[in-house]
Formats: sequence, structure tokens, C-alpha cells
Amino acid sequence: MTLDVLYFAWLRERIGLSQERIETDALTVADLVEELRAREDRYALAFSDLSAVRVAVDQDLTEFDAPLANAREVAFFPPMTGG
Amino acid sequence: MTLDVLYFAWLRERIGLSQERIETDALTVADLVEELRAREDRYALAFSDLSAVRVAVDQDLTEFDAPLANAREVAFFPPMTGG
Amino acid sequence: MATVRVQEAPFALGEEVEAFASGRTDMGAVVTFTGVVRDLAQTDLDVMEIEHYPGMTERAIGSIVDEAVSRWSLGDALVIHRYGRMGPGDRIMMVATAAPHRVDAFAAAEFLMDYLKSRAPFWKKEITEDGAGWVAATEEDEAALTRW
Amino acid sequence: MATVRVQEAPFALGEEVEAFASGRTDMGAVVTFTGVVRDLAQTDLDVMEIEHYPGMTERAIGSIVDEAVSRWSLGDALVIHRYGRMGPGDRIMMVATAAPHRVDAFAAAEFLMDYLKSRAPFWKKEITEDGAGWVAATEEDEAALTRW
Repeated sequence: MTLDVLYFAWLRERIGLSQERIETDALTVADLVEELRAREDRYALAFSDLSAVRVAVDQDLTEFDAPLANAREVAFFPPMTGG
Repeated sequence: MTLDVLYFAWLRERIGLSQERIETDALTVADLVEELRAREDRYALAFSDLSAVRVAVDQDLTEFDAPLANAREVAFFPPMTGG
Repeated sequence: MATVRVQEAPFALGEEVEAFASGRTDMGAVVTFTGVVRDLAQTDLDVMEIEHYPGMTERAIGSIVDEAVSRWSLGDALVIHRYGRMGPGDRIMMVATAAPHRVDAFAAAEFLMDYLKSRAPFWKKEITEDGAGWVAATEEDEAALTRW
Repeated sequence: MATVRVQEAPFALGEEVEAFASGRTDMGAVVTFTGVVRDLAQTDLDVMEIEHYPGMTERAIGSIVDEAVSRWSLGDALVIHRYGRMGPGDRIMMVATAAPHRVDAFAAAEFLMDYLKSRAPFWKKEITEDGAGWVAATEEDEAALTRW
């Protein structure tokens, strides 16, 4: 499966990327995070405390146990600070 | 004691006056209302249901048992509908 | 600090809001409320006439504003209230509050509105095709005061 | 019925409010909220930078507005939210609601603000003399959602 993975705010800064295309067999968001963590230190660092990270699948806010079946875009970011 | 007595909204319309100067020995607002009621039918009618009437003494909202000592201006009106 | 205006003339809502919100680098939140004359289909309102009690009106609104300033952390407050004749769609009044945080700006604006409704000496008369009638105060509006 | 605009350019607050409140003979109440960049004395803020998630932003705000429309009797709603670089005193965003009655207009505006704070994908970065830092979400803002 091909996924567009997006990073925002300090996750983007820590990983050094705003977007990348990934080939993965991850079944859930949590699986995908494990894959990313295993890649390089900068990913491991960015995802070291998941309580500070939020995730959206295809632009809908969701949880880390959400399935990735049919997903096209996964985004990781800190808690939002709009308004 | 000389008092300026003011009437607003439907009290003004029923009594047919917006303001009058009255010589009175009334000790409280309630006494003043009794005096006015005794004068003429239009006053009796305007003050027939005091639950629908509010009173201000010297431009401060108060109750019917409020004393009139040193008062200069008494105003009667229905519940307010500002905003 | 606060501004209170009781006037017969219309006010320019956009300009008032723009001016009120300008230059506030210490206030993160500005809330405004505007009251508009409604034309209810069933009544076919032609004219709204607002009577007030000159002198007491300014005094009563002043006290309400002072109370709001004492209860919430406000940078500024504005109240404009018209009297006289108005037509459907005309703006009757406006309130604006500026505060460091949104919770204070909202609470103060709602407090001002609840008190202006039932404690400022204005009386509304609706003049329709069928005649004229004084708007009755509602129990709802009176009850709204108990939450503060 | 509602309007959502996510833009980098400044917006003209006074003109927006004037236009939003115009021609509403069926809506008695208009409430607006404006968010302003604060310059706190202790930090000496130079620039506020707002990042967002294009696509999801419009979608998330749209859902929040739909939810407000389903909960309260609203005639209209407007949300404008900026992204990019801003300075102290600049307006970040605004919300406006129009309703027959003030209670609905206020509640819907507060609901929109609470959800925009924590559920719309914006992130604020403060750049001061001492460096740059991402604004942390507060527990207060998260807790504000539980009241709805």
C-alpha cells in the first residue's frame, strides 16, 4: 500500500520533512508509527511520546488503533492550537 | 415634600402624562401609589396590578416599600425590555 | 475605560467594531453582540419604537458595565443603545468586550446583554398593521439573571 | 448557508461584520468573536506564525460549523481563519453567528471557538527575541469541549 505521510509543526521540524510517500503493509496507525520509529533516530525522537501526538487518516482525526485499510493520507501533528 | 413623578410606556399612556409635580406627605412609594390611586380612575387603572409595575426613586430601581425621605424624583414603568 | 452611548441616531456597526478592536496588542479576544429589529412574518412589523428614561438609562447601563468590569478581566467595554423609531433590519444596540482571554470576553458580553434586557430602562413598542403594542418582558429574560 | 474562509491575507473586520449583519430582518441577534495576536510584555513577541493542514482545515471547520447549525437555531454562520505570519495586534480569525435569539447566537459562537481552538488543524509558533517556540495546547482548552 502506498501512503502519503504528512508531518506538521514540531513533528515536521524534528523529522525534517513535511511530506513523504511510503510503501507499507502496516494495518493500523500504531503499526505505521512502529515502522517509522525503527527507521531513524529523528523518527524515534519525534514519536517518543505519543500522548503529545495526534493523527488524522484521510483528513479525519482518529486514534492510533485506527485501521489503515484503503487509507491514502496519514498526518501526524501536535495537539491543535487554533482560534 | 415636592416630588417629580414620571410615567413611562403604558403607564404614561394610561395616565395620559409623562411627568407631573406632586405635593405629598407619603412616607413610602406604596403610600404615594395609594394617594395616586385615590385621585382618579386613570391612576387606579394604571396601578391596579402592581406586579406589572416597577419603580425607581431618584433613578435607582427599588421596591414599593422604599422610603421617600429626601426623594426628588419617582418613576413608574412596566418591566424593562431593552437589548 | 468603558464607553456608554445612548442615542437616537443609527450607529455604524462595522466602523464601531473596527475601532473597538483596533490597537489592542494586549487583548486576545473581542466579542460583540448586535441587536436587530426583527420582522416576524406573522406580525408584519412596520415600526419599533423605543422609549427610555433619560438620565437613569446612562446611570443604569453604567452600573451594569461597572459590575461586568469588576467580575471579569476586561480591557474595555462598549455599549451603544438607541431609542426612538426603527424599522425591520435596523440595529437597535450593540455591546463589545475586549479581554485577554475568550472566556472573559464572552461571559462579560452575555452578562451585559442579560442585564440590559431587564435592568436598563428601555421599553419597546411594536407598531404593526393591526395596531400598536408594548413588548412584554419575558420570564425567560428575568430568569437569565439568576445565572450570574 | 455558512461561510468558511481559510486564508493567508488579512481580513477587514469592520466590513465583514457590517456585511454579515446586513439585511437580516429575521435574525434578532448577531454575535462575533475576533482573535487578536497578543504582545505579552514578558515575551516581547515579534511574530506569530500559524501553520495549518490545507484540505483538512476546511473539512474540520466545516464539520464544526455543521454541528453548530444542527445544535442551535441559527440563520447564518461565518468563520475566517488566517495562517502564515502575523504581528502583535493583527487579527488571527473571526467567527460570526446570526440567530433569532441571543442565547443561540452566543452559545453557537462559543461552541465554534472552543472547537476551533482544539479541533481545527492549526498550530501557532511564537517568534520572540529569545527564539521560537510552538504554543502548547492547554488542558483548559481541551476541558472546554466537555461542556457541549
